[in-house]
Amino acid sequence: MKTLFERTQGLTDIPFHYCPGCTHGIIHRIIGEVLEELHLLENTVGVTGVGCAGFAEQYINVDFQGSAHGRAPAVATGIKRAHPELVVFTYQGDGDMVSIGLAEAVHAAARGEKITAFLVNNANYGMTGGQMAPTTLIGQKTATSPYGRQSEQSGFPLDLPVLISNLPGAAYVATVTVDTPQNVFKAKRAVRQAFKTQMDGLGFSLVQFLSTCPTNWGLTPVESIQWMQDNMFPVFRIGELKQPQ
Amino acid sequence: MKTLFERTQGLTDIPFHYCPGCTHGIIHRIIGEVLEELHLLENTVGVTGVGCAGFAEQYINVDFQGSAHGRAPAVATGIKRAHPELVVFTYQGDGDMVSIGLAEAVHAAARGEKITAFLVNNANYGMTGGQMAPTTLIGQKTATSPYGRQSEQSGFPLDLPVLISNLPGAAYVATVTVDTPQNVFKAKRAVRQAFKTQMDGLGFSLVQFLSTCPTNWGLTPVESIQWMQDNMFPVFRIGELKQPQ
Amino acid sequence: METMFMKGNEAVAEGALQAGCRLYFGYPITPSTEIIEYMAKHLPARGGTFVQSESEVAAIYMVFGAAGSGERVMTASSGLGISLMQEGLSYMAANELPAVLVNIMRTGPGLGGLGPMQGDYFQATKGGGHGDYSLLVLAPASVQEMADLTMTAFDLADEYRNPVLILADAALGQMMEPVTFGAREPKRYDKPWATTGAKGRKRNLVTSYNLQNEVGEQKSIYLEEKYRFIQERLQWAETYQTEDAEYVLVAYGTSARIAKGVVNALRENGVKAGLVRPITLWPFPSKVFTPLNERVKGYLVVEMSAGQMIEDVRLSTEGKVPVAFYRRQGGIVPQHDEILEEFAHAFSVGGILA
Amino acid sequence: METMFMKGNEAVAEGALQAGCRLYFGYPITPSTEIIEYMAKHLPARGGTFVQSESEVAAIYMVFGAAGSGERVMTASSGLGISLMQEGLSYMAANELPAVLVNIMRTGPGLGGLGPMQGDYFQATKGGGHGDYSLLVLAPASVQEMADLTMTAFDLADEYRNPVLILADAALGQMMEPVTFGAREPKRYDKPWATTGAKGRKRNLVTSYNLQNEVGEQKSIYLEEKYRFIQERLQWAETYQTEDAEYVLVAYGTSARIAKGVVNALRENGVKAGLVRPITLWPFPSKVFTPLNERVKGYLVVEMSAGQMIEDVRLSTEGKVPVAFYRRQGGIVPQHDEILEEFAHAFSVGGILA
Amino acid sequence: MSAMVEINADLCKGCGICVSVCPSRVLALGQVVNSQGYATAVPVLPMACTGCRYCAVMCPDVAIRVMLT
Amino acid sequence: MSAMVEINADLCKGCGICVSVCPSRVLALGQVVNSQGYATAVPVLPMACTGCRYCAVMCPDVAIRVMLT
Amino acid sequence: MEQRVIVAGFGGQGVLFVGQLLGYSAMVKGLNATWIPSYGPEMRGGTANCSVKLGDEEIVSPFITRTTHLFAFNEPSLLRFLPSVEPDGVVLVNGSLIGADSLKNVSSLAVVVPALEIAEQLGTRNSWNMVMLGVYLQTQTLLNRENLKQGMGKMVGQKHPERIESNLQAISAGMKWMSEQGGFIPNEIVAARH
Amino acid sequence: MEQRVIVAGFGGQGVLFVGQLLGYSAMVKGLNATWIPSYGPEMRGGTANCSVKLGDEEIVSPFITRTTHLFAFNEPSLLRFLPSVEPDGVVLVNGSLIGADSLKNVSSLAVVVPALEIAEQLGTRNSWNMVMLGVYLQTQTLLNRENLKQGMGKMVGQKHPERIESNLQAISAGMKWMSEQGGFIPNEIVAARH
Ligand SMILES: Cc1ncc(C[n+]2csc(CCOP(=O)(O)OP(=O)(O)O)c2C)c(N)n1
Ligand SMILES: Cc1ncc(C[n+]2csc(CCOP(=O)(O)OP(=O)(O)O)c2C)c(N)n1
Ligand code: SF4
Ligand code: SF4
Ligand code: SF4
Ligand code: SF4
Ligand code: SF4
Ligand code: SF4
Ligand SMILES: [Mg+2]
Ligand SMILES: [Mg+2]
Repeated sequence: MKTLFERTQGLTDIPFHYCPGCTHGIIHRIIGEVLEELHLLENTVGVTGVGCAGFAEQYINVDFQGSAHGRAPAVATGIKRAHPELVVFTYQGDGDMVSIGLAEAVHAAARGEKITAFLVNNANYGMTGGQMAPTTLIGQKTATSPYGRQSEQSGFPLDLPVLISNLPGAAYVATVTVDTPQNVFKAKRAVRQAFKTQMDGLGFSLVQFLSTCPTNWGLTPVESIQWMQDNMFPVFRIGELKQPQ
Repeated sequence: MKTLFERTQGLTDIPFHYCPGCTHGIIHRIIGEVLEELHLLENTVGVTGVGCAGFAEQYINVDFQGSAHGRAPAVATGIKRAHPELVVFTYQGDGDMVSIGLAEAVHAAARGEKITAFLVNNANYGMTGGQMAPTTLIGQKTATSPYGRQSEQSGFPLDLPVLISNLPGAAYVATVTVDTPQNVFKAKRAVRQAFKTQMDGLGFSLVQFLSTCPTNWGLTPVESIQWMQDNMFPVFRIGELKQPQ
Repeated sequence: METMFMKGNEAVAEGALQAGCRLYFGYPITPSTEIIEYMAKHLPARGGTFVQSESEVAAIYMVFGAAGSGERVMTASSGLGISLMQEGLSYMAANELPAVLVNIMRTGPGLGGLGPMQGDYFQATKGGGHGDYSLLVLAPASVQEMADLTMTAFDLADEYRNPVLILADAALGQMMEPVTFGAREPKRYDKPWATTGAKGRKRNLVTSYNLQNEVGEQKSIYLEEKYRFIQERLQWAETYQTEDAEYVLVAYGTSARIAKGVVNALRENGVKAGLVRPITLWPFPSKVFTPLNERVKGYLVVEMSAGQMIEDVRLSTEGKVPVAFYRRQGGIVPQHDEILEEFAHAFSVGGILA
Repeated sequence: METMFMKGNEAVAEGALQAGCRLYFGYPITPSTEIIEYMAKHLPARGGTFVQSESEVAAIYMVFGAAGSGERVMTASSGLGISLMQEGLSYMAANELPAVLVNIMRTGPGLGGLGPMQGDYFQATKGGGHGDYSLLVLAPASVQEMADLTMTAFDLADEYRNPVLILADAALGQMMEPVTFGAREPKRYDKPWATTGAKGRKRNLVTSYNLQNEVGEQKSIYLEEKYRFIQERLQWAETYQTEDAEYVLVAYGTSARIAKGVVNALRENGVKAGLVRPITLWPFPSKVFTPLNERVKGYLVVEMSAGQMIEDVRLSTEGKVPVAFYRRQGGIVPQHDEILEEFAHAFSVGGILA
Repeated sequence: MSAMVEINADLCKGCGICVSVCPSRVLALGQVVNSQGYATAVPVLPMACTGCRYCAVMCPDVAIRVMLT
Repeated sequence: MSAMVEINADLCKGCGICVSVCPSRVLALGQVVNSQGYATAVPVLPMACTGCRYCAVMCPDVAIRVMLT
Repeated sequence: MEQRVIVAGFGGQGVLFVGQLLGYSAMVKGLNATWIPSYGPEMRGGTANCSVKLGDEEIVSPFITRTTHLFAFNEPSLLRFLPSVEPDGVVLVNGSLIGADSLKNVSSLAVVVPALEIAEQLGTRNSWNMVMLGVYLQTQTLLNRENLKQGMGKMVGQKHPERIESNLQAISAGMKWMSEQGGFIPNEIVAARH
Repeated sequence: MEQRVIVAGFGGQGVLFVGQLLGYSAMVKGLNATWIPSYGPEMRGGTANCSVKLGDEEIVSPFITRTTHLFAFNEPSLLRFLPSVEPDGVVLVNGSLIGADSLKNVSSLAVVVPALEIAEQLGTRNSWNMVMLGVYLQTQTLLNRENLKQGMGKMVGQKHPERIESNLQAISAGMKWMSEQGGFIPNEIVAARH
């Protein structure tokens, strides 16, 4: 009997507490798998932001520090500068990284900090009950944009990878999706590339995942994937925006 | 007898306290002149950051609020949202706006906040005695980069206008210089354009000035202008990066 | 006059609207989120402006700007977010800017948990920011008071030109109770100092920088006197059965509600107990204690923290009366029976336990 | 052993280096700037890493990360910057992360001025962040102590797994004095909890989130007990001429230096005066007061603030002895003659004024 | 050799994503509710499984194992 | 008509920028020190002034007035 | 007299709604009432509960230590809150999700309601929680059907009159079912007791 | 014995350097010493000053209320600090920038030093502040030339021996000039007094 697919050592045994169908789980898994495949489980420190994503520390099977909301890139900087031999990554939501933590993220990129940042963009603040994020789409209704986000009041969705991809310190920048098995494989390749970029000492790496939040979108998990494809894909630039030369 | 040039009503009578030859003074003057020319002196609120620039409130002849270090765009947002009929601008140094205040600046741009931001980039923290700023050039010696800024440790100079110019909320973005009379005239046109952009309700406007800091550069005022031309001009993208369509 | 069944958080928001709050800037955080959501929904329709800021740091400076240009403005958060506002609050106090902020306290320190807690008392009352300044701090204990004290807060802010903080634990934010809104008209204050464009007047500066020490000292003394004046005038507390009390419980917010039940139970058992419930936490209502200190046999302070308000109680009792303490932490609310037990133990009063 | 003529700020930085500080993250601010500049210059050559952070918020979280992975690390700022760190400090205390921070106090509130002040005492000692926690707070009064207490701070931080704050006014940061560095070897502490990669051990988590209230309460009680343990053990103060003193001045930092001169002057005039100079501000050295309370006729607290430490002095004297107060603000240092005058006035002691 | 899919009913939250991505319609949401209250996915056409792993790759709760027997 | 440049010695800080930009070499830093301790700029060739205003436009302390008489 | 009601179950079962409705109904009747939910990310885990206090005296604490009425919509909730129920309290159990086994240790009055079945008969499967409310009405005297009707009106407004109507029908069905069990006799065993 | 010295002038006149040199010199002699500058953005305005205390006893405060020695390098500094000078204190004035007029109200000993001229004669125009230090040496007994020499060595290290040398020459010239004025007789008027 051969096993074609089983749970990676890169994840702990603790069941995810995420809502049914929340794609945070897929992203956790592929990060865990890549860490295992690159033999990094004993050599890595993860840093969580605050948000649903903040529980990653329970699930991904490496040393972890729980940062404050938005500050994971600074915490990761502290760890990496103290231990340049470690691989250090952050796992942050879009509210966490693009709203309150924007300065820390952009400055880490500008400094060319040799860390990897994973940004899970579900177009809202999941944890706190579905408020507007900087990534919320125009017209999207959330708990704090009850009439739909209006650019006149709240501006335009912010695509962080696009924003930072021209900074010389940013070595690898990609936006991936987890809507189909094929795209999950692509996403996993991006995760691997991001870690490799760090291991090669080339600078800052960022992978943005487009992800679902069925609970706060008020859709079923399967509908959510569809909604993401229909509404988020056109707004965020998908692909490898920057690769190390 | 005709007056070809005299002190604008847009400035108060208080003598500048800036160091001899510091080009903050030129920038103050052209802002004051444009405010006078556009009849905005009774209709404008300025917001200062903290830095040498923080004293602008003493000199530019309009209502002012003194913000905390880096937070002027947030303060300006508060004022503008309370009084959309006013013209609101910030006057900030490069440390103030590009380092500690990056998030507030980028988010104001992303929101398309109808304010005008003036960024005086002198490649260091003038007020506190010449420390490294995000705008400090590679190799430049400052009080906190005593061996010259090294990209390996401190990353690369950050050109804020370039960073934000693709954001849809940013309506007018320019970098100007005050090294020659001709360029001062150009700078003044950019100031006017920035205010007009705001008055037309088109979104966020940003003018970056390349400016000198003879005291902390350890050069005479005239040498400083030369140093700025030789060293800063190649690094920061000069010109109107974005104009309202 | 309408009575509604509302969450404390919603009552705060509705109270603000009825007090003429025109702008809200804030960032979501459990367990205060209903406030920002209520504002997002209702403020625009009622002629105001709602902006979700990118962070609490930005929120407090947006509040700064709006307050500085003379408008009624509010923000709300919970401990972590309030910590991020400390620089801004020091700035606002220094600039004498009126605004209302709300801390719906969850557990700390650090990320903590979401349960109700009273661990931000020191931060609120001693000044978590730098320098000598005070916020006015109001502590509601019911959903009705969440509404009423929010309205009052706007008036106090304008009256004294100072930020006012509503300090409530998460239980008060999350619970629903009937709440009645009267037809209270918001007071209007002239704000000649506000930056509204220097039309027909000298230009206004809202700044807190003092180049010269002498000027700085004058400013400090001015603020100190203002604060002393407020301390003289504004010491609010509810006293319950204290007229003849031999023992007095001291508590605020949700702790005070439970303590009131304990007082009732003690009275039923023949113990002359009473309750002091501070409503202003800054200024702390020390005056209320002065007459009590002369005849009370003991105070029992009940808090949802390791013991913070107890310092002010001790300062108010001047060592004249023993001060006992009961507390629960981590989001757990002190229980009626436990308080009774502690009371019995602290003051060796028997026969009161069921 | 070498004696140097150094600024207090430089002594702090050199002390940190000699204590084995391996990383410095910080943001410039007057009047602390010499610390960051010294570190930028000397840390790399001495095997460490210097990073200028984009802000004080980032600085404290970089410190958090480095401390969490087991290294000796420091940051320094002044009041405004420390205010921005309040969330981070609460997080660090909650996670029991050892690190040293330095507040070279300038005047506040708001932007304030650059002169020396002691207005951040409350922020430092009561916890300006959210939740129940304490920083250990050390108050040097000479350039020598700026160096020595910084070295001590690193040991205390590791010993008690808690951030330690050096609280000094700008005069101490800016003044030069001779300072001698001995051949003190930095102590080494095992940090099995640090996140250094889970090689050959279970993985380590540095987190402060409590999903369940019960767990949260356990954590709170654990922290409370740790703090009580520290309070028992760590109450440091210099006492000067207190053995037979009838009047005791209480002051720390620069105020204490001046107060010492006043004590000398009073003694010369036949008044039995003494000085208590708290060195640990948290824990406050209450025990030092216990014997004094029984025989002293009066305390005179001298501060460069509107009166903050005086609350702790009052709590320590339990109403037994009158407590008088003298202070200057806004960057102005209390003057010898003024203090004498206040002393004469407060305690009706004549014949001591020149 | 034939492929086999196994669903861990303790982990499954009945989100239905595996059902929607399985090219061979092997899976369906069942009627049985697990201890968390979720109606979990079950292989209703187990023999049709090709071992393509789509279901496992998309399962947010890593509740699926795929084997070759 | 001829142009005339006037330097406010109280405001001038002797930075020398006006001197460096004047195309007609009208200005020079003098020997006289003002109350702030600065050796201020003075028109040493006043008659050569063309009224081009370069000096005034570049003066950081707005110490210069240019007139046509 | 004070009622201390806990409503607990999975997210999506209308736990908070049922509790709030009790609060609204008490308020319109002029009683005091408090309602407080469990909140926060535990909800991600899929469970929810709220505490409601109703009565004619001042309600000091919104928290419940001794429960007079427990609505247990699923098994974990029953196990969690049962210890807090007073000896003469009432446990209202969703019989569609909770087996008889779980009730072995219940010493108070436990009413196992085939709520889903009753609701299905009405053709409104989702209104089973209203059926539970109907049963509850029969176990106490503070609130009656009219109070719930008015409370519902205040709560959801006049936007969905048809929903109010179908809810009231389900409440009636619950009341009817309970009275068929012999009605509620305090401190006695009713038919539904296990 | 305690000396309380204020050095004040324009930025760039070496105000802080002169003060620090006194501190270093006292330290190498085994005395106590404190030095504290005025700092911050006032410096942008172009003035600077520092306070130095030297003595064999513990120095309690680094701040000076009663000055024993004032180095006034420009007129505003003289006017600002003169009131603090003790009746038997010494005011050392940079004669090249401060006119006799300004000294009208000086009741202490004021020595007006033609420092620039003396330094120019040495060919080291910039060392005029060292000339002032030489004059100072003649007005007190705590420090001597050797102390300054050693202090300077400690302060600037061995990197610029030629600078130390030229500084010492200027100090000597100042000493010489002062002794030519009849030397320093405490509480008496010396030639240079206006
Ligand atoms: C300083 C601070 N502000 C606010 C919060 C409350 N908060 C927790 S998570 C969160 C947003 C999470 O959204 P996101 O980062 O997008 O993650 P998601 O839950 O969507 O995965 C907020 C605002 C906090 N914990 N700390
Ligand atoms: C929160 C905070 N951190 C630090 C400072 C100290 N500070 C004042 S100005 C300044 C830098 C100013 O540099 P820049 O913005 O470039 O202005 P410049 O003086 O160069 O014109 C700093 C770090 C402060 N005032 N507040
Ligand atoms: S709230 Fe949204 S992001 Fe959070 S676990 Fe649920 S579905 Fe996922
Ligand atoms: S320090 Fe630099 S920026 Fe500041 S006034 Fe002087 S020259 Fe200008
Ligand atoms: S492995 Fe492929 S065929 Fe088999 S159940 Fe999963 S998705 Fe269907
Ligand atoms: S994808 Fe996973 S969690 Fe979702 S139904 Fe299938 S097995 Fe269950
Ligand atoms: S106006 Fe032109 S010509 Fe005249 S002095 Fe100025 S720069 Fe020279
Ligand atoms: S440019 Fe202005 S300040 Fe500079 S020397 Fe000329 S007149 Fe004086
Ligand atoms: Mg999100
Ligand atoms: Mg600058």
